[in-house]
Order: sequence, then structure tokens, then C-alpha cells
Amino acid sequence: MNLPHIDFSVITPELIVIATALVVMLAEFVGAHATPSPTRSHRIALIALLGLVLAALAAVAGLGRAATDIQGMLVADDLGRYLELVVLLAAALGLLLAWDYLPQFTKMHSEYYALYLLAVVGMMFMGKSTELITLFVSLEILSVALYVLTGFHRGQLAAGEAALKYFLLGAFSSAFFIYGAALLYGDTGSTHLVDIAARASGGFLTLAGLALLLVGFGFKLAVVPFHMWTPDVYQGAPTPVTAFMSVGTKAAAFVALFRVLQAAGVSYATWSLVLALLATLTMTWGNLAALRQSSLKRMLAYSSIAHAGYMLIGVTAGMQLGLSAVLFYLFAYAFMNIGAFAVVSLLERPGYHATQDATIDAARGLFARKPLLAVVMAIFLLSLAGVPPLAGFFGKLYLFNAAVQSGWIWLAIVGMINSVVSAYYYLRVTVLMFMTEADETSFLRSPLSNATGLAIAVAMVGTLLLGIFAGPWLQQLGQAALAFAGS
Amino acid sequence: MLNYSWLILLFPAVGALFNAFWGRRLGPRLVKLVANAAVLASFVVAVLMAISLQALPASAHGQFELTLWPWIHSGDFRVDLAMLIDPLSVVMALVITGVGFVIHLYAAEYMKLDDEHQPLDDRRYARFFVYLNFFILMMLTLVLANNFLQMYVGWEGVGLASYLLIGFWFHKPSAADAGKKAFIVNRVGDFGLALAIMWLFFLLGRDAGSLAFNDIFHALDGATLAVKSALGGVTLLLLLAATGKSAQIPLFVWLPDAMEGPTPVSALIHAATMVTAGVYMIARTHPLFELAPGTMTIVAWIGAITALMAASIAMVQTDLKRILAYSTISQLGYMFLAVGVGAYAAGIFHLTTHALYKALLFLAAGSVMHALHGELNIDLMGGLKAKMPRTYWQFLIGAAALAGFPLLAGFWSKDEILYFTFQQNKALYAIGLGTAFLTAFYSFRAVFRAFAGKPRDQHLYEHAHEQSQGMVAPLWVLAFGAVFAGLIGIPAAVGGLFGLEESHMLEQWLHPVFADVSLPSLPVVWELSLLAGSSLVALLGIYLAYARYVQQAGWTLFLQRLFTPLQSLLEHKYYVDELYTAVIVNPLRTLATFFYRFSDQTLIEGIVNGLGRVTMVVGGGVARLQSGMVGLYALSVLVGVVGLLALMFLVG
Amino acid sequence: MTLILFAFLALIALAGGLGVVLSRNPVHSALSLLLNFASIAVIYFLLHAQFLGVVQVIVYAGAIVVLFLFVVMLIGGNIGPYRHGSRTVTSVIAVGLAAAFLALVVWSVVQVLPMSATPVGAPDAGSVQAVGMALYTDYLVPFELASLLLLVGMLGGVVLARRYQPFAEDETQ
Amino acid sequence: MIPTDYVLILAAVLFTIGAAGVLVRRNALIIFMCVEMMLNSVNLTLVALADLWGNLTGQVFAFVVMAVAAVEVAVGLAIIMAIVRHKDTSNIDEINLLKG
Repeated sequence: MNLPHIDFSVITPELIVIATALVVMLAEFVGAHATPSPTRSHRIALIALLGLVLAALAAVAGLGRAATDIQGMLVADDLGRYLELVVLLAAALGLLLAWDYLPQFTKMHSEYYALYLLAVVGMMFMGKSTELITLFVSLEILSVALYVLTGFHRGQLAAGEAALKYFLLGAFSSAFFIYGAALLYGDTGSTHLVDIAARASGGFLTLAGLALLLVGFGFKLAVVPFHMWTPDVYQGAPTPVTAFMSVGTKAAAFVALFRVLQAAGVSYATWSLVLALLATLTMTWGNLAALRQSSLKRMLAYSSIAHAGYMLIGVTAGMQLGLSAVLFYLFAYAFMNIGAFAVVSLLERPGYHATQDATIDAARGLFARKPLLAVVMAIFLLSLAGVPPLAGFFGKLYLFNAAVQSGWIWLAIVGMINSVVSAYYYLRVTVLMFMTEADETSFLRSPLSNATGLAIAVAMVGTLLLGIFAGPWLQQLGQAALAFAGS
Repeated sequence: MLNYSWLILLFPAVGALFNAFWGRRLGPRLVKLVANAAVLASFVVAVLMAISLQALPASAHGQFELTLWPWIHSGDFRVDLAMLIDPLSVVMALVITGVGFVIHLYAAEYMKLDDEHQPLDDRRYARFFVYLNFFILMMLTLVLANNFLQMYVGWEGVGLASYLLIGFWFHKPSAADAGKKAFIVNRVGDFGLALAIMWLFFLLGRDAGSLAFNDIFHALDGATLAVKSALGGVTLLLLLAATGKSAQIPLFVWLPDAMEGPTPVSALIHAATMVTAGVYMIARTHPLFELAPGTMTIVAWIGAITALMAASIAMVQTDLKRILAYSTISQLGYMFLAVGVGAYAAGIFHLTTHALYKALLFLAAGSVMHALHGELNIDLMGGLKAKMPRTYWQFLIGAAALAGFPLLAGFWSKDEILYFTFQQNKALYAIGLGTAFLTAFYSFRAVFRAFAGKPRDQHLYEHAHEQSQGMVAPLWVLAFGAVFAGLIGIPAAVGGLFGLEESHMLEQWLHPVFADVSLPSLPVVWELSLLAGSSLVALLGIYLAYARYVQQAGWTLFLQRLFTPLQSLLEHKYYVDELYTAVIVNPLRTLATFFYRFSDQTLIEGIVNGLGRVTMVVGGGVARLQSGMVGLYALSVLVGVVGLLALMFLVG
Repeated sequence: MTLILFAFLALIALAGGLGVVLSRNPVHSALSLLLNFASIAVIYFLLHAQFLGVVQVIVYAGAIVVLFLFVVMLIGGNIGPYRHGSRTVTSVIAVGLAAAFLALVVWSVVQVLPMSATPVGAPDAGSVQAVGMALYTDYLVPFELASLLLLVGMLGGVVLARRYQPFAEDETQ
Repeated sequence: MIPTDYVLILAAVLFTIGAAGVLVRRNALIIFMCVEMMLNSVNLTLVALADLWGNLTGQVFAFVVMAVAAVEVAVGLAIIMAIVRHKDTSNIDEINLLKG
């Protein structure tokens, strides 16, 4: 029996993160008699952060190299490397948020960071999978880790409820996902995307398999009507987790979706129309529901549904322009959305037995209290709303441009109308921050810790720089997309 | 020198950022120094730009493009951050920075007190100037853009600044509502602009992969007939955008409410600069409009009808700033009329003179408002001339210029518009002339009611006092402009009388931009007759205002003595005045009330609020579906599953 | 002969499945689930998947259902009342949708695979050796990833099962 | 020899029963059992298809799904237990703090 040759360089970043996760987990036993303390937690977090940075360096080092793979199941191409970078970026920012947030409610620091890193690994594998079994296991790794992270705040009923809902519905939609994978296997006799692309009949079995896979993706991406869990889970989960998963999961799922859809290229005419309808539904639903929210986290949750809809426009547009636009949007979204969540985490009242939610009123008069923080938050919100010249504007511009170039003009118009609607609720918060005086409803957790401050600063610099260097950056991503579309 | 034109943008940007971050610590003295210096520096740059522009070789067609930064490069599509420096944009930059600087000076003094006449705290004082500098930056971005996208950025930016500044007294619900109204109404227009830009890109920009004005206009040469006919739609969308920003029918309703903002804001944004962006945009994109004669006609008619309607409403208002607001709408109508008949240079001329005298009027009104502790009702004023002589003269000069008093700034520019309108369409000319009459009447009504006669509210009168030099002095600059600015545009017919060649300096200056447009001309006699006619109408209007208000209000001592010889004649006129009231004012008042009620309160308000409410209700319903029940969530997933499968099968 | 056996097993599986959904008592549901799993295990043997059949019995019947039963017993008394009729409308819609789903899936399956397609699998295809070989060679990646997943599950179990101790400073609201 | 279609149809029926069960039942435990049943019926599909195609991919897939199911059970039951300890109910209709 010959063991297969495995090129470990394909998964260097993942291996680094796995190793870090193991180290972090074992850190529990080093000096086990010592009581958990914030200092200890910071030490663990620092190790985890170093691991993420190393993995990012490994991913960057690989950029531009030719694609290599392991048994056709995991592939290291530029698309995958950019995905790793988005996920690692989101993870690092989310980790900085957890830095001082975590010791507030739990002592299980090493467990938290180990699970967190494993979720990161799951996302990275998911975006690099080119085979359905691998894809499914990666998906489950990140899902199960996120179920637990969602319910990590054990003292809070809302967190438990969120975890339960996320888990039950997640398992439910996973069942559809594997059923879809099974049908595609039935159609082609293989689970390799390459084989599926070559052999798919394009008939009803292909379509049914694809539709059921889309259900699984739709669930992870929070696409209407598979989105119902999103607001509840995002609200109930600890804010650092919410911030991380809102970006990381989406990134991994979108890249995996592109890979699957490329394999299903035969029926482009069918699925592009379906995706266009889903995009319309998702954007509109998310934006409308966000209008009436009083909880900041819930509002951002609905906004993230809407943003998934915008990105679906890019998926509809196809492999080249659409993919580079979606990649760009993911980077922009990582910065602006996590930035917004970071500020929201500062507006939450400490409290352990109720939902410790930040309401919109908590932002009242923020400008008067912390002008810089209010300006930064306004930048994040305006970027989310798509105001030029911030990152979010260019993200939307490229998405709509991709749609228009590939003939989906009505979809671009729907997207534009939606961004106009969405401006309302983002601006509502901005107005509250700048134009009202602070009163008893307003709140700010203080002092601002260095870690959170760093996360906010990085997010803001990213939001601004992506706006300024939008062109060159998109060209970089465009090359990765071109290589992928040509492969 | 032109290579350094980007400095004009840098100064206000630095000013805004500086005050944003350190404004609180600096204290008001340094804040105003920074803000004013930034705008003054920009003004100097603008002047230098104008001088350098003349030195360009003839081959440049008076144009200079300065690329600052490669902005968006996506495939074959590229948009640069670039400045288009040509006579038109330089005129706009001069107006924005020049008038802007004077208003900054005034505001430095005016904003020391808040709307309740209490000292304004330093932080908000700094914030005000941050917004104001930001506005200047965005307005310059708008007019100096070399492409549609950058113009759109400026367009949105000035809207944002305007929204922030209207709601500056945010604790007043009316101010917050006004800000919201301005925002929502402008959104309609902005949407039109966004659509127009996209459409244009498809029609003309796709081959060049560019949205630059020059590329788009070059592409017009080889455009097919189908493309040219589609321009009708594009220009209509552009017009929609322009009506939003420039407060024309049907999107004018936000401007009167916008007077809730501090007075310097009303003067700068809602009179002199931002609201003229629509006129500028049409002038800038005139090659498109020239190919869409249908839209041009609509532009002209919208301008004329808006002018008439707003002027008639201004006659029945009692709030001093609202009179000026409707007057602004009306004057913007003239500008639309000008560009609608193809007289772009005349439109820009009127834009320039209007910026001067209307800013003057607003700032003078602000002085009055300060003196009366926020009171703006002209029914409660009267006799202020004695208390505030300098402000009186300033307001009088402004009103005279607005009324088209012969030889003042407004006279020349308005007359030029009427001259070109006369040649195109007699009906439009009649409306324009009628509006000129109303304009003269209402502007002097305001003058007489506020400054002449006996004080009607003794208490207010007692408190009134002249404002400090810091507020009064800058206005003399504007007053000088309001008197003499017309001299840059003396029509050739008049210039000919004095042996001046090319006496219309502004038209000469703008010639490279509008070289492609040719306008007919009339014999000199005709032109002079029209001039005389306009003068007559203006004087008649002023006289009627005098007869109506000075007499009915009872004679002040001063006026009584002045007019004693005419006493019997005026007494005789009393009957005429009554008649005039019955025949003209009352029907007009009914009409105005109707316009006001119908358009302002019912129709537009209904649509705006209705749309908002429907969206909110739907949003609430959508959120209510989120009942927190897992079963329902799973049901939603299954609905999606079945829907997806069915859809896939149906389509596939 | 196999066909008759299959029909018999299918009936048991269906009965088990319906039992899970329709039983009022969670214990009965769990036992029905066991029935369902067991009959499927036997079907695996008929489909030449001996290894999976054994694993099915060990993992599902042996571990999972027992775990379910254990939890049901532990919290048995705490299950809220089963209210009938309160969600009739939803239930009707749900069943309707489920039927539509079934129709669509079956239709797509039948459309592509001609009736009575004959399998080509060798009788010993699913032996321990063959499956083990596949797992360690061609499918090493998902197999290793599954081990990572188990690690996640283990960590998750530890986190969730550990008794929650609020901090002393929790009282600071 | 069992015709593959029969197995596939049986699996589809079982999957549908499970899906319907998720929707109509309110006890979190039973909902979870139904999900397990859905996973199991997919496994049945996979095994039947492996037989049809004559390769082991389907069986390997089914094996992996079993591992996933085991992990889900471990984590899922722990989550349910945590909630029940807190709230004294596993009726999901009563677990709706988060909504809107």
C-alpha cells in the first residue's frame, strides 16, 4: 500500500493555524493551578494573534505562485490565498475585540481561542476545497465551532437561545446541503468538482443537486429565505464572535460558491437567474427589516443580510468581473463591518442575565462625548451605506459595474435603489451620534482598551485606504479572478 | 501655475480636518482664523487660476485638465481624480470662494450666539466651521470635476453638508425636520443623476471607457441617431437632478424650510452657491442638452413657471428669510429660463450677480434677526432704519439689485436673460417680465415693512441695535458687488453707445466654453427698448410697493416730510392702490396660497411622507415575521428549498 | 428474495421514521429512531456496504440513540406540554411543502436514472479493507479533516458541559 | 439486486418525513432526532449511489457524514441541556427571547 504523496505547502497557512490552536489549547494545562486572569487571557490571545499573523504571511508569500493541489481536493490558488487573507483579517480583528471583552464573562479563555482558531481553519479549508466531501467537512468544522462560540456566554439566556437556534437550523440546512451533494454524485459518479464540471448532465438531477447545495450556501450566507436565524444569532452571540462570523463565514461560503458554480457552468442561464432573484429578495428584505430595528446589533445583522444580497449580484455576474468585485467587497466589508461592530461592542452595557444589547439610543450624543470615536463610526456606517469615496462605495460600484457589464442592468438598478433605502438607517445612527445630546439612555464602555482601539484603527485605515487605492487593489484581485476563471 | 490648482481643494480640506480634530482645544479665535484663512487662500488660488488661464495657448481652447490621482481603473473603464479648469469652472470657483470668504467672515461674528441668543459653546462653534469648510471643499469638487463621477461625489457631498447645516440647531424639531425634508427631496434628484450617469456611460462612455466630460462630448460627434434620440431621456434625468438641487418645480419644497439653518448657511449654501449647482450642471453638460431640444423647452418653461410662482408666493410671506428663500427660487427660475433658451453665459452671469446681492440680503436679514433676538416677522418690525442705518442701506442695495433697479447688478443680468428669451418665445418673455414686476414689488415690500414706517412692536424696537463691525463691514464688499458687478456684462448695444468694443466681458471670458452655441441677435434699437421696458417694470414695481405699504402703514415722520408735495396725488392713488389690491394682490394671493397649499403641503409632502411610511410599515411587517420561533424559521427554509427546486426546474 | 427483504426493511424504516415524528412521548420517538437506524443498517448490507452497516449499528444505534435516550431521561420531566392544534395551519403548510419537496426530488431522480438501473458494484466493494484503503489513500484529506471536526466537537462538549461559574464582579451591573 | 431507484425513493421519503418532523414538532430533542434521520437518509442515498456507480466515493462520504452526525449530537445535546437547565423547557416555542 502506497500512501499518497502530499504537498504540504498547499496548506501551510492552515497548518500554522491548526498548530496555534493546539498550542492555545494546551496552554490550559501550563500552570493549570494559576487562576484564570485577564493577563493570562491576553497571553493566550497573543499566541493566537501571532499564529494568525504568521498564517497571513504564509498566504501572502504564496501570492502569484502557480496553483497546486492535494489530490484534487484542496487547491492553493490565488483565489484561495486571498480568501485566507480575508478570513485571517476578520479573525485578527475579531480577536482584538475579544481581547478585553472575553474576560468580562468567562474564564475558559484557551477553549475560546482554540475553537475560534479552528473555526478559522474551517473557513480557510472551505474556500480551498475543490471536492464536495472536503467542502462539507470544512463547512461542518466552522459551523460546529461557531455554534459553540455563539453560546459561549453561558450566563446569558439569549446566547444559549441563539446557539440552539443556530444549531438546529444549521443542522437542518446541512442535511439539504449533503443531499444536494449526494444528488450531484448520483449525476456524475464523482464528488470532485472537476469531474462534475466535465460530466454533469445539466438535467434535472444536476439542477436539483445544485439547488439543494444552494440551500446550504444560502443558509451560511444568510440569503433570504434561509436567513431567519441571522438576526437572532447575531444579536445573541458575543459581539466579537458576531463580528468575526459575519465576515469570515460569508467570505468562505462565497468563494466556495464560486467554485461550485464554476463546476455547474453548464446551466449558467438557469442558476444566474435564480441567483438574481435571490439577490433581489435578500437585499430588499434585509434593508426593509433593518429600518425598524432598535438594537444596533440586530440592525447590523439585517444590514449584513442586505450586504450578502449585494454580493450575490456579483455572483450572478459571473466568474471574472463578478468574482473580483465580490473579493473586493469582502475585503471592504471585513474592514467596515467589523469596525462598526467594534464600536457597537463599546456601547454595550455590562450585564449577565439579560440581553446586554446596545440600542440605537446608546449612541446618542457620542460625538459630544468621544468625537473621534463618533467620526470613525460615522465613517464605517457611511461606508456601509456606500458613500464615496469610502471602501463600501467602490465595493458597490464594482459589483453593480460587473452586473451591468454582464447584462444584468435591472439587477444593478435594484441594488442602487436598495442602497438608497439603506442610507436611511445608517444615517439615523449617524444623526443620533452627531445631532443629539447625550442623555440617560446613552452609554459608552470606558476606558477604551488598546486592543479594541487597535482593531478600530486598523478597520478605519482599511476602509479609507481601500477607498483610495481601490483601482490598483481591484486589479490585483482581478488577476486572481482571471486565473480562476481560466482554470 | 495651473499645475498647482489642487491647492484650491487642499486649503478647505486642511481647514476642515484641522478644526475637526483640534477645534475644541484651539478656541473660537483660532478656529475662525483657520477657517477664514483656508477660504481666503482658496480664493487667492482661484484668482491666480483665472489669470493663468488667460495665458494658455489658443490651441488649448481655454481648457486645462489636471490629473491628480488615478482613481478607478476597472478593466477598460477608468476614472481619474482630475480637475477641469476652464473659464466656466473658474468663474464658479471665484464665486464660491469669494462670496464664501465674505460669508465666513460674517459667520465668525454671527455664530458667537446660538439661535436662542445664548453664547454658543466653543465645540459647536468649531463644528460649524468644519461643516462650512467641508462644504466649500465639496462645492469646489463639484465645479472643478472633469468627469461625471467626481461631480456626483461633490453633488452628494454638498447635499450632506447642507443637511448637516440645516439641522445645525438640532434641538429644534423644525430644524431637524427641515434637514430631513431637504435630504429626502434631494435623494429623488440624486437618484436621477445616478441613473443619468449610468445611462450616459452606456450611450457614450463605453467605447472610451471613461466618464470624463471631454470624452463623452467627443463621443457625441460620431454618435448614431438612436443614441442622440436617447439623449432626451438622459437630459430629462439630469434635469430632475437639477430641479432637486436648485429647488425648481417640482422639487422646490425643501428650500423654504431649509431657512431653519443658521443665516450664514442660508446665504452661502441656499442662495449663493449650492442651489446654483443645477444651473452649473446644465451649463456644463450643454452639448447634451443642445441635442435634446425637447428637454431645453421643458427647462425653459420650468424656469419661467417656477420664477412666477415663487415670486407670487414671496409676496404673501411675512417671514423675512422666507421671502428671501422664495425669491431665491424665483431667481433660480430665471437662470433655468436662461439656460433653457440656450443663453448659458447669461445664466452664469445672473448666477454671479445673484450670488452677490442675495448673499448680501441674507446677511443683512441675519443682522436684523440678531438685532431682534431671532424675530423675523416683518409685520412686527418697522422703522428699523433709525436703529440700524448701515444694515438698512445694505439691505436696500441688495433689494434694489434684486428688483432690477436700473444700472445695478441684477438689472443687467436679468435683462440679458429677458433679451434672449424675447427672441425665442414671447410667452416666456411675458412671464419673465411679469415676474420682474413682482420681484420689484416684493423686495421693496420687505424693505418698507422692515425698515420704514413706525415701529409696530415697541418692545422689539427698543431692543434693536446695530450689529458689530465684524458683521457689518464684510457686507460692504457684497454691496459693492451688488452695485457694480453688472459692469462685467454690459450688453454690446449699450457698450456701443459709449464706443466700447466687447463690453460684455463675462461673455467674452466664457466664449471658449460655449463656442459651440450660437445665439441670434436683434437690432440695437430693439435691445435698447427692451432695456427700457425692464427698467420701467422694475421702477413700477418699486413704486407700487411704496404706495401700498408706506401709505397704508401710516407716514413716518421722515417720509411724510419727503413726500408732502405729493400728498394729494398719493391720496388720489389710494384708490388705485385699493383697486390694485383687489385686482392683482388678492387673486395672486389666492393663487399663491393655492400653490403653497397644494404643492408644498399636500402633494409633495404626501408623496414623500407616504413613501417613507409605506417603507416603514413594510419594514415593520418584515421584522414581525421574525417571531423568534424556530419552527417558523425552518418553515422559511423549506419554502426556500421548494421554491429553489421549482424555479430551477421551471427555468432549466 | 433480496427485493422482498428490502421491501420489508423499507416498511420498518418508514414505520420508524413516522414513529419519530408522531410519538407523543420522546422516549418512543427515540426508540422509533433506533428502529429506523437498524433497518437502514441492514439495507447497507444489501447494498454491499458491510463496513458501513457495522458502523451504522455501532455509531448510530449504539452511541447516538443511547445518548438521546440518556438526555431524554435526564430532562424528561421538563418537556413542556405538547399542545395540539395550536399550530395546525403551520403544520398543514409544512406537510404540503414537504410533499412538494418529495415530488420534486423524486421526479428529478426518476427522470435521470432509468427505472431499475442495475448497480455495478462488486459484492465485496464495501469490505473493511476496501473502505479503509479508500479512506487512507484517495480520501485522506476529508478523513483528516474529520479528525479536526472531532476535535472541535470535543472542545465544544467541554465548553458547554462545564458548570458555569459567574465571576465575582458579575454583580456590578 | 435491489434497483437503485427504489432505495433512492425510500431515502427521499425518509428525508421528507424528517424535514416535516422538524417543522411540526416543538420539542427541540425531537426536532434534533428528525435532523439525524434526514442525515441518515442521505447516507442511504449515498450508499445506494456508490453501489450504482461502482466506486467507493459514496461510502466514504457516508462515513464522513456519520462522523459529522456524531459531532453534531455531542455538541447539540450539550446546547439543549444548557438551555433546559436555564429555562426548564425544551419546547422551542417558549425559547423566543430574540425576535423582531
